[in-house]
Amino acid sequence: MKKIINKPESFVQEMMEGIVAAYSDKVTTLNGDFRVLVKSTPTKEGKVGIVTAGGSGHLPVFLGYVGQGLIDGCAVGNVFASPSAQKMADMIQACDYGSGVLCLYGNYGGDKMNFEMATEMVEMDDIETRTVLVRDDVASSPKSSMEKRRGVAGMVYAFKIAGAAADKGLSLEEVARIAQKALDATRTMGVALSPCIVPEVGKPTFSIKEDEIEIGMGIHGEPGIEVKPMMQADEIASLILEKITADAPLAKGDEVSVMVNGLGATPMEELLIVYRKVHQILSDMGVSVYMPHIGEFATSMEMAGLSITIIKLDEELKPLLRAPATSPFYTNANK
Amino acid sequence: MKKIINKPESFVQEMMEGIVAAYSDKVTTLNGDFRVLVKSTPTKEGKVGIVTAGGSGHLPVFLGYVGQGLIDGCAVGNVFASPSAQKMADMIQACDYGSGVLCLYGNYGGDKMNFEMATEMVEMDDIETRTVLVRDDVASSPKSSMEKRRGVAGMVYAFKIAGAAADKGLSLEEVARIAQKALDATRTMGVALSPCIVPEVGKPTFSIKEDEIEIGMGIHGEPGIEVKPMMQADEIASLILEKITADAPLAKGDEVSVMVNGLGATPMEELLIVYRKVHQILSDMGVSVYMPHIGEFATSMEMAGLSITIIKLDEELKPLLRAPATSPFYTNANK
Amino acid sequence: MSLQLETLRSVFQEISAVMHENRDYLIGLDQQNGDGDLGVSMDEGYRAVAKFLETSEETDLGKLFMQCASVFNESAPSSLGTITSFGLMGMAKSLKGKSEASLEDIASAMSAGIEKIMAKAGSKPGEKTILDSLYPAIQVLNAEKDSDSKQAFAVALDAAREGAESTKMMRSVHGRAAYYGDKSIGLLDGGSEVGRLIFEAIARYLGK
Amino acid sequence: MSLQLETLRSVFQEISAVMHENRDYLIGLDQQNGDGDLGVSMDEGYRAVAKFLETSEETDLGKLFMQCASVFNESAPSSLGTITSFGLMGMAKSLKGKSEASLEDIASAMSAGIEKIMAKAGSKPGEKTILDSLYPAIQVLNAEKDSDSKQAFAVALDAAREGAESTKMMRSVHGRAAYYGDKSIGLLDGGSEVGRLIFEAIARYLGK
Ligand SMILES: Nc1ncnc2c1ncn2[C@@H]1O[C@H](COP(=O)(O)OP(=O)(O)O)[C@@H](O)[C@H]1O
Ligand SMILES: Nc1ncnc2c1ncn2[C@@H]1O[C@H](COP(=O)(O)OP(=O)(O)O)[C@@H](O)[C@H]1O
Ligand SMILES: [Mg+2]
Ligand SMILES: [Mg+2]
Ligand SMILES: [Mg+2]
Ligand SMILES: [Mg+2]
Repeated sequence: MKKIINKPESFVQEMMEGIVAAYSDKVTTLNGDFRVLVKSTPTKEGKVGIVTAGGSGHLPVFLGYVGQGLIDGCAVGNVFASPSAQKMADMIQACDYGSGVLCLYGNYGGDKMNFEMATEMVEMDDIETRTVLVRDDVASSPKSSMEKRRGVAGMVYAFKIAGAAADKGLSLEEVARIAQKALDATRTMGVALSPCIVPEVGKPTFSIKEDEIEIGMGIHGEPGIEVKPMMQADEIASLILEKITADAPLAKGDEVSVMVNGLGATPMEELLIVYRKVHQILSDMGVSVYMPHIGEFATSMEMAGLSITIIKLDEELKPLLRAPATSPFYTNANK
Repeated sequence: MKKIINKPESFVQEMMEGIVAAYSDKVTTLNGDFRVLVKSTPTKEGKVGIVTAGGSGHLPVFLGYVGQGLIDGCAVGNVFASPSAQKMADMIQACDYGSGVLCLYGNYGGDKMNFEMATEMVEMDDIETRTVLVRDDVASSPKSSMEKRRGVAGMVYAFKIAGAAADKGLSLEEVARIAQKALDATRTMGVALSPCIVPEVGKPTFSIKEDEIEIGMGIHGEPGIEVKPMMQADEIASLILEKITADAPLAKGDEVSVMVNGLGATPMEELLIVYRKVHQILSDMGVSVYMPHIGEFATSMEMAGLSITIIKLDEELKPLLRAPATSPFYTNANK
Repeated sequence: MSLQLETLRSVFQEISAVMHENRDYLIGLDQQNGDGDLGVSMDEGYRAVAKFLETSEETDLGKLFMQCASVFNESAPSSLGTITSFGLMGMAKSLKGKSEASLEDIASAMSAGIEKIMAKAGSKPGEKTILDSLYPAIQVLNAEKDSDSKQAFAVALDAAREGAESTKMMRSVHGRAAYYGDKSIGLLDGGSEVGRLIFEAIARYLGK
Repeated sequence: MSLQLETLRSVFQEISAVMHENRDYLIGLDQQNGDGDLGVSMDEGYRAVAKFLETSEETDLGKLFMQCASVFNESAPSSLGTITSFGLMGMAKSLKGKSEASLEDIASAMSAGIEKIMAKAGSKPGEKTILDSLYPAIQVLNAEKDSDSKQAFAVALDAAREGAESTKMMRSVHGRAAYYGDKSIGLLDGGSEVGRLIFEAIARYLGK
């Protein structure tokens, strides 16, 4: 294992200390609890709070989206593991500015059950919550059982759009509606070329052969749809777009945003080569692209591979995507 | 070789096509020449132009810094190879807004000779140029022969600061002076854990053993100072800071900016763990950190490893670092 | 057996010991179609609860179980860790106000616990989870509520064993294992083994 | 030999053929202490020039060499590629206005070329570069300027060979090889072999 770390068991703690050391003018721990990150910038009273939670090892997801115009808090678990319900409850309490809190997170068993427990805990304090689950990964379950799908990079669009809606002063009901609407318009699929290593485990949890590519693999190494011989960039782009548009068709005149997301070890040059083909295919369909996102937005540490996300925009979602947003790990200022 | 590409020989062309497809509202090719990238946003007449050039495979370096408040143009070579003098000359011509052009680039043989030829070419057209070379890599040559040092991630600070100086309307003389001053205050050193693969070569140009780390390796795999058994994050941070501060001492009360730069495959989590220690060491010395840069700013495709850059700030450099800057690959809006 | 703070201490110590002994075994099971953390989280969760009980002075079994649920979740917020907490919370409600519980009380508290799990985790027996060993065992326990404790838990353990074994033929529909679909058939569910181990531990305690 | 457009065509065709034959050999040399692209860039650079000359109608040797310099640089802007362009530019200046060149003209043009390289690349013989084969060969050529061309270039080739061989004992101070410091001692410099191959090619042309 070749990781630039100290002790594996202090991986999350030291990462959090690094964040606080670097960005304390923007984000901070909740009352010194290194497992809950909140904004350190002021928040307008009455704004709907938006929170998320999840395991570590996916930066910028999840905590990287705590920022202005984005989400307000994130509870931080161990690598690939949910944080506890108590941390979530503390976070929800801290991110209630008087108009309730939207819990916006990926559809994973542990996170779901803990959030369920947490929302029950805060109900006692009369904090209103709504839950919207991210389930954008088309490879994780067929359309007939969409509710089982996992949440992957598409959650970034949901954070961005819901964050803008909350910033506009909309109600919890409305922010939840818009988050759900954005997610209903979002589809993602990924491919993986190499595994990643959970620091405490010290060796890859799965393996991919040198000449193979895993189609539809999850960001924790969940099995995908199929293993194929290594493909060229254009083939990968075409294959993913085919799956996505089969699931959520696009038509001439549609406008979308596209995210080409590196899983960790894949060079930016390669993401651009894939984007080139995605753009070509969409152009040929008469679909235009608004504010493409190319880079690393949701990773699995040193995993090689990428995912493509398509979100179909309309007149409500588009200005929300464009509205200013900035966190230490994300901004749309240059997009 | 597991790269997400099409034909190796079209790597650079397709990467450039991806950039143009995604970001044509911000950057564009010069008269359709895919080897010269310039801003597509308007430039104030009379602003000093700033240009660079270099081989591909280091995104966001070099072309990623073509943007507002940054540099105006970049000539693009093949992977790890200089572009031709003619491309550079075309670029210099396009980026002369009436007050001359600063050629700001890394100290590599091929780039230097081509820029020399190019500046001679444009002299014929009465374009005034100045040259400032980036030589920030302390590992590449001892202090006694500093002029031989290579340019690495520190060039990003030079682009940023010189870009802000040019934006302020300063003269070519002044912009060159400030770029040089910023570089005189900048030191970088890196470590590599794994090699990278030039697409046309198809296999790693060098190798690093599974339990070893190469200290001071260059971004093209140039040999470093020594090969050591794999170290912990804190040791790496301490070692690099020792070398840097031995070369350019820091004293209590100094203010610096720090860049912890991933070379390609190293996860953000690990960069933060290293930043944590760098911050601690500097704090212990009584040195404060302004606007840290943690992420990927100068890479070598899929190489694993990182570099640390320290730039000592003063009252002239600090506001120039803070002045707004944005390109498709860089912004200080969230820093 | 009559359950009070002290009994609870010893029982959780026993469960904790059993989970620790089976740490690697559970990791191995979870690695077949999950992420391999099962042994770690069960070991840590039960250890934390056992340690908490060592010093706790709370005698209200309801409050005590509620605290155990929190402690478990704090130290092991994995899927099965959280499910375990749900179970403890369900038991807590059922035992509220009692400082002593009979076998009948225990059996119906366990039923309440499993109901809580089913409600919160959206699962039921037959879906290749911990429920497949817990559910039949708790059914038996309720049927045997008038027997001697040792005898009742012995029969319950048999049911738990059988139930765990039966997961081999099942297809996973919950958690990470569900992504393996038909490939999960033939594999023993790690969570169902955790359920069996709980009853193994209680039996071991009663046999002492 | 009297040099004009047509001769130049044939000579560059010959050099291009020789570089192509030695492509892998040069890659191998550059891989020892560089990035391995030497064979690629020389092959491509000379091929481009040869191809350009095939159709060019320019008879002014000065303009012709200047164009060759651009063509070479466009197709091979590596270190040695650019150095080669500098050499061609130096020769261009010396041959300006001539549509025909004598051996003496060629020898002094080559001297001008090498001067240009030294000025622009900041290097001199003895530093383990292409200069170590070119410089002595061109010296000899100037000394033999009154001999028959074939004879003059044959002696020059001997000097180039000897010069290239002598780089083995030298320590690199320029380019990527310099980072290898003392480790470069003992290795043959790839660029100096390119210098020798140029003279091998001219000799082969004259021998035809
Ligand atoms: N919805 C559910 N209801 C009941 N048991 C479940 C459920 N989901 C998972 N389990 C049980 O949890 C076990 C896996 O637990 P764990 O390893 O903690 O999951 P993860 O690592 O995915 O968070 C499974 O073997 C199964 O018995
Ligand atoms: N400053 C210099 N002057 C003369 N020759 C040089 C100089 N630098 C490098 N060379 C020659 O160039 C050769 C390397 O060329 P090349 O492979 O193109 O370099 P790179 O790949 O580093 O751009 C060396 O073998 C040496 O002979
Ligand atoms: Mg887990
Ligand atoms: Mg080269
Ligand atoms: Mg598990
Ligand atoms: Mg070379």
